[in-house]
Amino acid sequence: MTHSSFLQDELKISEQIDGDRVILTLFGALSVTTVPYFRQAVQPYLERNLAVIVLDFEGVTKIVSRGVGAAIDMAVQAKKQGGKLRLENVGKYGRSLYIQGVHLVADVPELEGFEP
Amino acid sequence: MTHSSFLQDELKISEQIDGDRVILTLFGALSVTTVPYFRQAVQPYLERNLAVIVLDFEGVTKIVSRGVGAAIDMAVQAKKQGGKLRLENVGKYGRSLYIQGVHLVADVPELEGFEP
Amino acid sequence: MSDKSLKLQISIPPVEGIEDVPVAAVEALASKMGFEPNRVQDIVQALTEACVNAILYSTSEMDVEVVVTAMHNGLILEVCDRGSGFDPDSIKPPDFKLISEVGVKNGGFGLHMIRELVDKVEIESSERGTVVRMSTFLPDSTLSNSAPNSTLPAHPSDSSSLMPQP
Amino acid sequence: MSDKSLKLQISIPPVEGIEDVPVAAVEALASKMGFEPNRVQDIVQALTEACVNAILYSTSEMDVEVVVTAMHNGLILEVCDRGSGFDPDSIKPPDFKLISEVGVKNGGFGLHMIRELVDKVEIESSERGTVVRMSTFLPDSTLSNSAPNSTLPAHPSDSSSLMPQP
Ligand SMILES: Nc1ncnc2c1ncn2[C@@H]1O[C@H](COP(=O)(O)OP(=O)(O)O)[C@@H](O)[C@H]1O
Ligand SMILES: Nc1ncnc2c1ncn2[C@@H]1O[C@H](COP(=O)(O)OP(=O)(O)O)[C@@H](O)[C@H]1O
Repeated sequence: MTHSSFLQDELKISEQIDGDRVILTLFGALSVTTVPYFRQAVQPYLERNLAVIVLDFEGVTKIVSRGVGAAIDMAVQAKKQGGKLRLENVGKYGRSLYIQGVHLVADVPELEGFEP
Repeated sequence: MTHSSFLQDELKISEQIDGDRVILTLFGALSVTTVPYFRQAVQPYLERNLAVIVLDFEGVTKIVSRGVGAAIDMAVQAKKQGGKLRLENVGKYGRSLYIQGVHLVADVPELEGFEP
Repeated sequence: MSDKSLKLQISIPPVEGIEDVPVAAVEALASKMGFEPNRVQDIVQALTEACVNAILYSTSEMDVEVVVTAMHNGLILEVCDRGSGFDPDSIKPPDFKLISEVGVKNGGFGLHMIRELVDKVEIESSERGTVVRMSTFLPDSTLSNSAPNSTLPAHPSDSSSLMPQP
Repeated sequence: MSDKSLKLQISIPPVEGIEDVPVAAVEALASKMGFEPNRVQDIVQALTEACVNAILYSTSEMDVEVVVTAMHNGLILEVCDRGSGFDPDSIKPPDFKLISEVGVKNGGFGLHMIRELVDKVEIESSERGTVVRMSTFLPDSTLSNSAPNSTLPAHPSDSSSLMPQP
């Protein structure tokens, strides 16, 4: 595998704090290249012991399994600390999230017709 | 060139008559394969000597130059009969239409920054 | 008008992020073939995972090939790399109980996703490279709509004879 | 991280309507490279016209090849067919005065469109086939944003040395 300067996936995260709740809205690709930034950007919120961390997927343009894996790790960590991770606006990515079992550890919108 | 049963371009046209005006809304591809249908479907309206024939491009998913050529022919015919052809909702196809000179024979929304 | 299958081929260098290009191509093709949006997304996601693996585990600059066979009753995608291969049988499905307790840490979901998302997966791998072959079939109703006189097999289970040979 | 150009290749059979597949691929690539939506649409439209011609004038079942070179400062698309070729110099630009009076009747706009839509067009044609090479360059501002230390030429007029040889 090589890197290229002009085909990089990009991920931007905007924050909106509301009491003991934070909404993190993702824009761009949740891919192999952006996962390290994703983990690093969310970690401080996990460490603050917030009641709810919302990941808003409205602006997500691509998901790879390792990106979903990172969200699972975040949900497990939040749960251990008595908080929770919630995914919103997952849209067409719902099936991929359920297949990876995100719904077992995080709040995810119900998915019609999903048979695990 | 060969044909395939499962990659055909499709074009649907819906009609809305309003006095001596008709709005024809196009859905699908204005491509080499659909141009004959496009010409054939619009011809009866041209023959009715309507004051205005509107082609609404809102639902157009692809344009090729021969499709635009057909619209030019329609505009020329309408003009000869004292009517006119108007194109609406041309969206991202505006530049292609202007490059082919559609604005010389039909009413087309103004295009910012077009230098003929 | 022919029902013959069509073969397309897309070669990409093993570069991070470039999988978007064949994925967009296949998305357009699958939609045009009449797959439902949900099914198109399944195909897109499976192809993304397979391409990401092919790129990630490429050990040279040799191209990754995506071979696409569009058939009257479905779509076969082959993702071929020249990496050093792996033993597909050694990859166990994820242990969701364990994951719920300790998390994921290091990937391991890609092949599971692919298997869940498409109708049929075949993997051939050796030290000269890997081919992941993913087949997705159109539902019968779509077939009879678009070609009422078709004599091609419509059931996935009937279709193995349509598979291209590696 | 490398500035090296990337080469992708898409082979399609000469079948009506299949141009949507390479077009979707190139649309995704051009967007990702940082072309503005208008410019992406210009590239999409030019590639559509070139592919339609390649398919239309193919005289055998041999594949049409779309060779894509993504460079730091732009995109080169080559559409190659095995048709019987033509003399590009014999194709005159459309006579808009005449068209306004009598209409179009039989096409003849494709090459004109291509020439207007992209920055540079080169056509090589013989009885063995045709290559239409279309180059589109990124504006300087995009370049300096994404790679401030770039030493690649940014002006279209400087870039002929970056062209792949046929
Ligand atoms: N194309 C490939 N070439 C070589 N090894 C592969 C390939 N695809 C998958 N593998 C192997 O299979 C393992 C599981 O793959 P996967 O389920 O996609 O998860 P991940 O890639 O996230 O580890 C990988 O860790 C890798 O060792
Ligand atoms: N790839 C090609 N192979 C052979 N002839 C071509 C090719 N592209 C264009 N031509 C020739 O050039 C002419 C003009 O092409 P174009 O401007 O695209 O208009 P149209 O295809 O609608 O006639 C065509 O009529 C054809 O004779």
